[in-house]
Formats: sequence, structure tokens, C-alpha cells
Amino acid sequence: MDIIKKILHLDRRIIFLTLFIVLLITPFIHLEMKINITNPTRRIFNDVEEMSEGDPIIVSMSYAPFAKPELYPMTLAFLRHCCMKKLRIIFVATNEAGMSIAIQAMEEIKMEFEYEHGKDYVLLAFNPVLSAVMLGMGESITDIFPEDYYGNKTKGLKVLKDVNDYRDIKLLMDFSAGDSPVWWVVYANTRYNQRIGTGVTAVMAADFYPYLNTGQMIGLINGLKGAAEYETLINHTAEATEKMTSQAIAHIVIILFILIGNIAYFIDKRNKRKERHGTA
Amino acid sequence: MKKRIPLFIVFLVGMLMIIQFFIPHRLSVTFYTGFLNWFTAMVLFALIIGIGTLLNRHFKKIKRKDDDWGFSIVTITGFFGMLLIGIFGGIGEGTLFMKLFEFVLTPLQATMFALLAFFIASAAFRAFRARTFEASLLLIAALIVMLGRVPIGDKLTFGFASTLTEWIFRIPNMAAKRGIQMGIALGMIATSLKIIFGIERSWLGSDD
Amino acid sequence: MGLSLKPSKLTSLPENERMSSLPLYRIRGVLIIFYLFILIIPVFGKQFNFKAFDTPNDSGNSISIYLTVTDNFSTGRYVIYRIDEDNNEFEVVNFELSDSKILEFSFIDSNVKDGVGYRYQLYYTKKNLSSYFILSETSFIYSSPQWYHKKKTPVLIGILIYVLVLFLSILLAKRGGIKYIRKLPGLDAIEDAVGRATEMGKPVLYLTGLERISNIATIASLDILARVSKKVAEYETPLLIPCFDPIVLIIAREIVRESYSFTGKPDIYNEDNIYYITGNPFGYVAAVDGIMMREKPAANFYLGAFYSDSLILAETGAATGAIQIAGTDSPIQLPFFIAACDYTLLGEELYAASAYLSRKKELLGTLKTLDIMKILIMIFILLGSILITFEIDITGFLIR
Amino acid sequence: MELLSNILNPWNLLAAFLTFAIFSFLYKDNPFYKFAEHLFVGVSLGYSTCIIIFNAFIPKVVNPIFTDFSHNWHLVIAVLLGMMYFFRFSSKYRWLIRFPMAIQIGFTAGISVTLRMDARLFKQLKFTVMPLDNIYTIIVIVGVISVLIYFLFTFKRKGILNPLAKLGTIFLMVGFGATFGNTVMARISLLIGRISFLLKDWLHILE
Repeated sequence: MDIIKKILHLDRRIIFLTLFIVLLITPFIHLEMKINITNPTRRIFNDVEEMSEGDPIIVSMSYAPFAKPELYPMTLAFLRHCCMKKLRIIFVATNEAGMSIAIQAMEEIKMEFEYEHGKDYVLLAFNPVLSAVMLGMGESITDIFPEDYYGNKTKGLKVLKDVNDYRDIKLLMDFSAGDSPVWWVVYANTRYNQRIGTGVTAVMAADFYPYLNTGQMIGLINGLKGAAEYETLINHTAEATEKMTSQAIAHIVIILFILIGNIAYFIDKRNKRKERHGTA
Repeated sequence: MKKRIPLFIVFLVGMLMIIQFFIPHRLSVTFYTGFLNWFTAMVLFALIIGIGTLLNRHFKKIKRKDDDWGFSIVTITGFFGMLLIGIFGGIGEGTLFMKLFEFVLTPLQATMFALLAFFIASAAFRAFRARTFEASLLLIAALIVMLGRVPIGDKLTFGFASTLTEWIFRIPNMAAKRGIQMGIALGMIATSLKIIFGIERSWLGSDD
Repeated sequence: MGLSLKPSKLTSLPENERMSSLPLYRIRGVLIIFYLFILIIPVFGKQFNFKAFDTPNDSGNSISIYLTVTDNFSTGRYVIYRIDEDNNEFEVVNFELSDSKILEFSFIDSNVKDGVGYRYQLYYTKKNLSSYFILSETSFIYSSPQWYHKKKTPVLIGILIYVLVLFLSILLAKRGGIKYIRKLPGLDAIEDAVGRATEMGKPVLYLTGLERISNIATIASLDILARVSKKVAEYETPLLIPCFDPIVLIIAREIVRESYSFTGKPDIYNEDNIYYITGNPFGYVAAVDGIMMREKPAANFYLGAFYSDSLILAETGAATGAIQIAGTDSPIQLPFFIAACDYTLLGEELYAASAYLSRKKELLGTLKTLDIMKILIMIFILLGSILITFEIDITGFLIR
Repeated sequence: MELLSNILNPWNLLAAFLTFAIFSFLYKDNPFYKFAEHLFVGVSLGYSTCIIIFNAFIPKVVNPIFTDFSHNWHLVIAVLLGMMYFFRFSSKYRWLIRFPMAIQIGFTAGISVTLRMDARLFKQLKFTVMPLDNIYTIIVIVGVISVLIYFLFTFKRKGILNPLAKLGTIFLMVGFGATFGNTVMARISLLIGRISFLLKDWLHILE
């Protein structure tokens, strides 16, 4: 009986340790897993696929490094796709650390696709007043961002040639760990009809289903699984696909803990009932 | 007067913002973006006061030799260090500023965030007990979705979990979210109107 | 099927092609051919529709151009020219169709000035022919900004209805028309939680959320703080408020200071308990976790906008054994607060909390407003759904 | 040799140390965590201050005022308003900080009314109203209505309202459960990310 009580009031550090050990081992295990592609991911892919060379798109970096494990793989996969299609990429950040991540991502792929800052892509400066950025770009991108991240004048940059406001932008893709996609919808889609796609953490994804249904967002890449899907779509297996194994095993471990907890709870409840009957 | 003028300002600014929503004219747009630039200008001064309160607290700790006062030195050094490195060394690529961002801030943020993996496991273990009918629903829905989100879980349930997960997301979850969202929208509008019309004055301190 | 092409498209044409395709003098040269074609076009009948108009509901400096073509014209090159009052010409758009399925186009010419007249000419050529001919020409169009966005009228009506309901229900409340209010256990527990903290000699921790002052949830939280801090002042318990936004800090200090003086205890108000930490979410959470472990507050309030940090805070708080009362308008964080806190205000209840706590009549009236609006929404959904089943759509006004 | 130098690279060592320092909090509060926490607060504050100065204040406020004063003179008012926050140090003029406060709060309130009505309420409504020709739409509509009934504040739950509010609870609980379950994956991936930093980027055990 003692063990039941112990399980019910299990020291949470035992759960912590189990999980840590499991995740330390799983990266060395390789399981083949078939990744089925969900519709919202495919819609983003198709949208990019249909664009033609030189089309400008805005990529909004709305996450800080803490969300990198979940969002960086999909950011890379998406940017890779843009580079394959030779699109002009305009980075904005709704998070002060977003630009640093954009820099890192472009460093990783710009050699391969011969992308140049100012010519094929541009990092615009960060402005902490989000609504100002989101609305301002509906009027004039170069006005709201007079300078890019490195302090160059944005007017006259080759990548921004003939790009004035949202009307020139084919797609605004927001990678976000928060609710910034909602703000893009509120400010850019509601006011300026900008097409919006998002890549979000799995947590936030559930929140955006209504916006997908309403068409306020054209598509959505959902967490690491979504990144794995995008990697499959562009035929470039990377990080996300590899991590699905660890993911699956960790899920099973947590489910086992919940089951054990419930079994212990029911045994305990039955024992108590027995005791009560015994004394009565 | 100390309250009336601020209340009038709130009313005025609030009303102007509502009105400008309906005016597509350039003037309205200029007015609006001008306002937004104002906040960029204002926020820095609030930040200076904010930083002041934090530093003040830590200086006091050091002076009083409180418990853990040594760590206060870490905060103060960290702040001024980063600020000066940024101001004098620049914040672009390849600077010390970016190095510190990459090797100090990034691991700290990422690890802090990763704690969630542990906490979600322990919270699930404690909270997901079939104590009541409602708790059982919570538990069952969570278990199905957890299985449905990974390829293995789907195999174990012969594809049942992912189909059901999709269904839960599209039907009951969506209904719940919509209901909550509409309620929240109503609440937000009510709160905004209360403030604009001065019915709610507690942000001014006492409202009596 | 709308397609937005802009003058930018021009630049993506290869240099030589552009040179050969459209120097103006050539167009003039082929005008004769055009006049010949004019005789032929009526044979096709009305096979294209070309119009230009001032872009409605905009801020000015923009003219919309609309073009539909039929199957006979689905192959070939189109050029649209803009000619201003001084006969200056400008190429607006130049694009080619090769057996296109898309036969409907809209363009926005945003390189125009308000109050100047422009006419637009549509030129067309079959593939690779240098002979362009005019298909159509518009009359003079003037661009102007609008003072009222017509498509936003439903929002205006919605707000007017809301305001009307608000004032009616306040009137109702003032006459004592509100007799029942649903119990919100989380708010009723505030007093107990503060009392317990006082007994234990431990502080109370109040977080206004990880959002800035520009979020209405933060303001709602500050309103609740105004009520809670009065209770805390009565009990003379320390109130810790680590802040995420410097402006929230300044306001929170004002609110709490006023509460203490209102309660007649301005001398025990300790400003140092309300301080700024950092605007970095996880830096903030790391510090608050530290506060929880070291100061061991007996009651934790998490009211406002919270993100993924909710569970780090709530789990650490649960481990220290504090009574935890949470409330957020972020639907995805609710399950975590429910799992780890003693009481949770769900969504809308956060916005009702200030009124519930104050018990002032006009504020209770706002609770009635929320209910009436909800009932209106329910009626609308039911009615709308029934009607739309019979193909009568009353929801068209809801989106632009 | 290259491997060893990578492990001993001071930057990597620092990052790994900070990672372990934060993880140590899971066992209990300790000096390593305290160090990491205090460093975190200081460095992140210094970081964001720099970013705000260089990427917002200078290009959006300082430069416009000094290069094109005639168009941007109004920013001076904003700067003065911002400076009014400093009246909090004066007991006599302290109430003046309510001016900038009021502008900020009025702005937030005003902008919320229209945008919430438009983007959150109207569009949610539009897509809830659906033809009642299949069971799923009916379930969604019943769900939305019962959840709204659950939230009623000033009506007693009696008669039909009682079972409907209960039904609302069911929808809410299933929704919350689904959200929780869906989040597990996200959270685990964060930890996987950290572990892969330790094994891959730092120790190079895993390629």
C-alpha cells in the first residue's frame, strides 16, 4: 500500500530525471518514420511554389532564441524554399532578438544560393512599437524603416526597388512563438488585405485554426512536425525530420507516467472504499 | 482637476483613435502613425526609470550586505557590461555584442524555456487524474492528442488517434475556442469603453 | 480571380525585350493598323472590359484599374498606359498571357497624384508581333482620398449598439436592477489568500502579465490590482510586484501608493517592492522563479496576458505551496493555469474581475452589458444559421 | 585535438555552464542558478536597452528631429511627455505623470474597441454562422452557444440554461485537454534542442 501512496505523491524530480535520461539516449536511436503532410503546411508550400523569380515577400521574425528548437528548422526550410525560387526576402522583426536569428539563418544558406544583403534580401531595423511597423508598412515600407539593420538608407536598396507597401508583397510569412500572427491579421490583413502565412509553435497552433478557417491566414506550419513536413516537401531532410524519434519516445514516457498515476489513484480509491466498508 | 484632466485626455485620445479607424484619408493615417512614433519616443524615458528601480534595489542589497548580495553585483555588471559593449563596440554582425548574445543570452533563454518540458510532464502527472467527470474529459482529450501528434502513437492505435485528434481540433476545440474568443472580444471592448468613458478610473489609483 | 500586378513587373522583363516591344513612336506608327483593327473588333463583340476608377476607401494617390478579357484574348501581350493632363505618358503595366486561364485582372496605380486627371489606354498585341493596337481608353479619372470608409459602417453600428447597451445596463444597475451575479470562486478566494499570507507572515506576489501597456489585458490587470492592493494594504502584508514593462511599473506604483493612502496607511507603503526586472520574457521568469523560491510568497496572483511562461511560473509556485490565482485572456495558456493553480479566471472573466471585486453599481452594469451582448450574439448565430440553411445570408456585412 | 579545443572553447564552455546552471534549478535553488538568473536579468536588460536606443530611438526620434525638424517637430512634444514620467520624483507635481499615462491608456483603449470588434468578433461570428446541413456544423454551433452560456454573469443557471452551461463545460474541458496534449510535443522539442546543443554543438558525440 505504501508504494501506491509513494506513486501518488511522487517527487517530481523523479519525472524530471527520467525524461532527461530518455532524451539523452534517444538521439542515438534511429527509427524510420513516415511523415504525412497536413493541409495547412502544403498550402504555404504551394503558395511559394506558385511565385515567380524576384517576387518580394516579407518574412517576419517574431521569436527569440528560446523558441529556436521548434521554429528554426521550419524557418530554414522555408527560406531555403524561397531561395530556390529566387524570391526577394524582406526581413522584419517583431521581437528584438528576431533579427539576430534572421542573420544566423541567412548566414547558413546565403552562400549556397548566392544571396546578398541589400540585393536579394534585406534586414530591416527593429522597432519596438509593433503596431507602428505593422500599420506603417501598409503606407510605405521605406518610411517606417528609414534604415536597415546596419544603418543603410533603405531608399535606393536594390531589393526594395518598386516595393512600396503591402500591395507589392506577395506573402507575409510570420514565424512566431507568440500571438504576433493575430496582430498581423488585425493590422495587415484586416486593414490592408495582406496575405498572411504563419509558422508557429505547436502550442499556438491550436489558437490559429479559426483564422485558417476564415481565410485570414492562408496556411500554417505547425511546430517541429510541420517543419519535418516542409522538409519533406522541399526534399531536403534536415534537423526536424531527425528529431521526430526523440519526440515520439518522450510522448510515450509521459503517457506512461499519466497512466501509472491514474492506476495508483484508482487502487487508492478502491482501498479507501474498502477501509470505509470494513469499519462500517 | 488632478483627475479630471487625465480622464479627459483618455476620453479624447480614445475617441480620436476610434474615429480615425473609419477615416481612410491620409491625414488620419499621418495622425495615427505620428502617435505611434510618439510612443517610441516616450518609452525610453519610462525605461530609464524602470532600470533605475532595478539598479536601486540591487545597490541597496549590496550596501546592506543582504543575503546573496554578491549576485547583485552580477546583475549590475551584466547590465552595464552589455550596455557599454553595445554602445562602444556596435551591435552588428561579428561584434562582441553579438557574441554575448549568442553564447550567453541564447543558452540562457533556450534553457529556461526548455524547463517547460519537465514542468509539463510533472503538471500532467499531477493534474491528469480522473477525479471528476470534467477532469476525465481533460485527461482523455489530452491523451488522444498526445498519441495523435506522433507517428508511433498513430501506429499503436491503427491510425485512430490522429483521425480523432483532427476531429477534436476541428469540432469541439474550435467551438470552445470560438466561444472563449468571442467572450474575450466582448470583455476587451467593455474594458476599453469603460476606460474611455471614465466609468473605470482605478488606473488612476483610487476611484472613489 | 484578382491578380495584383504593379509597375514593378516591368523591371523583371529582360532588357532587350522591353526595348523592342514598346517604344512609343512605334505605337504611334502602328496606329494605322489599330484603326484597321477597330473595324474588326466589333466583330468579336464586347470581348473585354476595361475600366479605371478612384480607389474607394483609401488614403488617396491611387487609381484602380480593372480588366477582364475573354478567351479570344487569352494569348498575347498587354500594356496599359497612363496619360496625364499634360500628355505625359507612363507605362503602368506590361504583361504577357500565354493561353491564360486567368482572364480577370485588377491593378492599382499608386504613382498618381490626387486631383490630377489621368486617362488610361489599353494596348494589345498578339504574341511576338510588334504591332500594338488600342483596345480601349478611359476618360479622365481623378484620384482622391476618402473621409469615410464605407465598408466599415457595420463596425460603427456594432460599436454604437455596444455603447447603447452599456449605458442602458448601467442605468439598470443604478436602479438596483441587478440582483444575481454568478460566483467567481477565484475572486472570492483573493481575500482568503491575502489573509493566509498575513497569518504566515509571507508576502503576496502580483504579476500583471508579460505584456506591455499597449495590451488591454494589462490594463484590466492594473484595474484588478487597484482592488487587490486595497485588501493587501488593510492586512498590512508586503505586496511584491516585479514588472515586465517600465510604463506598467510607473502606473502600478501610482495605483498601489494611492491604495495605501486611501486605506489610511501611506507610511507602510514600500515602493521598493514594486520594481522593473527586464523586458526579456525568460529573463523575467527566471527572476520571478528566484523570488518565489527565496521570498516564498504565500499567495501568487497571475492576472493579465501570459504566454508560454505561464507553466514555468505556475509549476514553481505550486512547488512552493503558495495559493495561486490565475486569470488570462490567452486561451492556450488556460489549461496550464488550470493544471497548476488553485483558481483560474477563464478568458472573459479577467475583464469582469474589476467590476466583480468593486461591487460598484455602475461597474456591475458592465457585467450586464457583457451578458446582453452575448445573448445578442447567440440570437444572431442561431438566426443566421437557420436563414443561411435556406440560402439567405445575413452575415455578409461582417467582413470586408 | 580539434574536438578537445571545441569542448574547451571558452564561449562553448560558458554556454554549456549556463545551460547546466539553469537546469540545476530543477533539483533545487542553488548558487549556480542564482548566478545564471542574475546574469540573465542584467545582460538581457543591457541588450534590449541597446537595441531600443540604436534601432528605435535614434532612427525614429533623434534623426527625424535633427534632420527634418519642420516635419517632425511634434516628436519634441513626445519627448517632453516622456520626460514627464520623471515628475514621479517630485511630490508636488507627481500627478503630472498622469498625462503621459492617460495618453498611452487612451490610445490602447481606443484602438482596441474598433480592432477587436472588427477582427476578433465580427470575423469569428461570420464563420460560425454556417448552414445547418451537417452534424459537425450543428455541433460547433451548439458548442459555441453553450460556451457563451457558461460565461453568463448575471443570469441564474436554471431551466434550460443549466444543462447548456454544463455542456459548455464539456466543450471547454475537451478543448483545454486537446491544447494541453498538443503542447507536450512543443515543449519536448525545446528540451531536445538543448540536449542536441550539448551533444552535438558542444561535445560532438552526435553528428
